[in-house]
Amino acid sequence: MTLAGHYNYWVAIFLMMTGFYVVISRGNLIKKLIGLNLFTTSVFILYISLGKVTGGTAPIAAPGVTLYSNPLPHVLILTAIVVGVATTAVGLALVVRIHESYGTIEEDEIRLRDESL
Amino acid sequence: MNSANLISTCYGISGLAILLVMGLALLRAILGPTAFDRLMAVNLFGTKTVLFIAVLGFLTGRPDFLDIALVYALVNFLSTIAVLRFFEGRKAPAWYDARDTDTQPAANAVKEKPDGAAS
Amino acid sequence: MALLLDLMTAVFLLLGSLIGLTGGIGVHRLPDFFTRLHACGLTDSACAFLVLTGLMLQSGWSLVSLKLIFILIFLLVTSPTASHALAKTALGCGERPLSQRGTED
Amino acid sequence: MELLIDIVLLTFLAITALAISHVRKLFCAIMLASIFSLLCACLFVTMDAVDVAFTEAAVGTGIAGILMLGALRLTETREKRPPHQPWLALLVVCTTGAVLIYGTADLPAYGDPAAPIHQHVAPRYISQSQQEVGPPNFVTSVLASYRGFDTLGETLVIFTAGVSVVALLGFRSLRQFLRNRRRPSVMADHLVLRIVAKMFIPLILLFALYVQFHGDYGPGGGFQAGVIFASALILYTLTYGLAKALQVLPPRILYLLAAGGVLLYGGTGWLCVLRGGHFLDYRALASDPLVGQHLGILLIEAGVGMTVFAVMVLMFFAFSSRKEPQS
Repeated sequence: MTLAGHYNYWVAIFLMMTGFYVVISRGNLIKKLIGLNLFTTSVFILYISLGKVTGGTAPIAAPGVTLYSNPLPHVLILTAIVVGVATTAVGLALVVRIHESYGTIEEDEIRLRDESL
Repeated sequence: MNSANLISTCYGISGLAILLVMGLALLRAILGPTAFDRLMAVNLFGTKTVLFIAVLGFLTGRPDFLDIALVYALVNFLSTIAVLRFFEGRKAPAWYDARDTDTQPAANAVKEKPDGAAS
Repeated sequence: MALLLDLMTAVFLLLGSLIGLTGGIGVHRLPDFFTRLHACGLTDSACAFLVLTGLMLQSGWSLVSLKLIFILIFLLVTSPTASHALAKTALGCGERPLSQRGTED
Repeated sequence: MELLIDIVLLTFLAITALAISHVRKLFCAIMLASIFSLLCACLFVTMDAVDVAFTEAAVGTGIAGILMLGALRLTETREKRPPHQPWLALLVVCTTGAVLIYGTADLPAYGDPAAPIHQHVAPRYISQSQQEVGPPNFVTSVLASYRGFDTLGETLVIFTAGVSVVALLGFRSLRQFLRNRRRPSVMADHLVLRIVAKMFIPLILLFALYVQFHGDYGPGGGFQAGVIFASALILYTLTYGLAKALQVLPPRILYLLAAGGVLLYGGTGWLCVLRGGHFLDYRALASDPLVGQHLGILLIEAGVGMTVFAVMVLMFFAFSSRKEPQS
């Protein structure tokens, strides 16, 4: 286990945990969504790091190149990025509706409003 | 020093220099203080990303992926316009916090107050 | 001839990096938004022009050069436009340059 | 050299993430998130994932940030101080992180060619796909052909997300919108911006077509092209106003495009079945299997492009046609 060999994974996990922390400790719904995005992106970084081969190049066939990085994680993550943004948009739409009916996007204020009804 | 070596050293140096500029822009985006400073930093960061990806392509010997840099140039412009569009017609609105009142001299904070009160 | 091209590339790339760094330091050190925008806006185009031209000299007449030219044209047009729009919107939103602070109202 | 760049980029990412969790102004957080995404794309390029970087560029930086700002416009802009101390959350996060880091000890070193992930299907994709499927871009062959069924699912998810956003936010019809319009045309005084936008929109559309059809040979494909098409339209909307954009592309056409893309994808699958193959087995589409594969990939990429374009534009329209709250 060396620094250069595992630095990518450690930073990916650090980013993941930062996103996780934002999601569980912040009350603001938009901030939570940003944290969730952070988490997703760190998962992408972890996957792509696993697919890298030292000395390899991008997985597009070129004359004279024999060593390519692994294309499979790229495919999975490519679609995941677009799907991630689509689901974030659904989340944002929900937040907008919550703001319209509650007048706030802070979690505890929403709960207070619910209990007082 | 032969010339191929010279060229790849130059790619390396300019790549690192661009990274350094990106770091400075990142610092500006974190420090602010106004929303426009952050937007400008993001814009600077975006153009430097374009250059970085172009240089990186040459550094790794496969320069045929410049499409990505082209998309960046486009998206960077688009997002700058989008943010500006949200500022449009709002005179120091409360919602975007043009200034951190605690990091700015008091004179500015006083000037901001009437607008904030009006909205 | 090839050596000359390589030397020119080196000069262009290093000069571009130097100008880019100047802009970066300017953005970091200057006192208010408009001066910082000036640093960033001025160096941005020059840096992009020099670096991309340097790369173009290396790639010769090819699709890569064509793409580099497109990127260059795009950056040379959009970057000043973005700076202009940024400054204009900032003025419209009540941000004032350092020299004019306190003279209004 | 590459290792150095890698480490610097990762360190920047960590700093940005810390700053995002720390700032309380949501606008600032969104700006930092867009820097985060730019950094990620640089990192993806250094790790050879050019297609992923392309998608992250078009989607993560452009569309995601714009949608976030759209939501911010309709809600609040400042986060309140959280009511309780963050110690418990911090403890949970640190414990989970420690466990995960302990887990990485068993992972193969970064870039190790002997790692298990490189032993199983990847060698086949790399060595056989050009004979079996055709395109030099392995990512495209895997995405559209080997794992075509998976991609159909992803396209459906995007379609569903588009439907949900429209269902949640609704849509004021064009006539209503024109009647309610009080403010003068947006950005009317930004003459320079309008002219530059006018100059570049056709070029962006052309570039989107290039990305759509060049996906077999380089980075690109339906997902990315759809988003670039959408960004051309978003640029138009931002500079000329929503009313004009709705006249150019009414929601009804967008609904058709979104559904039509999924239909084209699924229809290609069924066409293969009708011609005697398996679902999404493009070899059945033509007498020469390679020609069939090429045709199939072309069709489904077109379907993906249509759906992604329509859904992204619909989402943007839905957010920007919503009335701002009066506070």
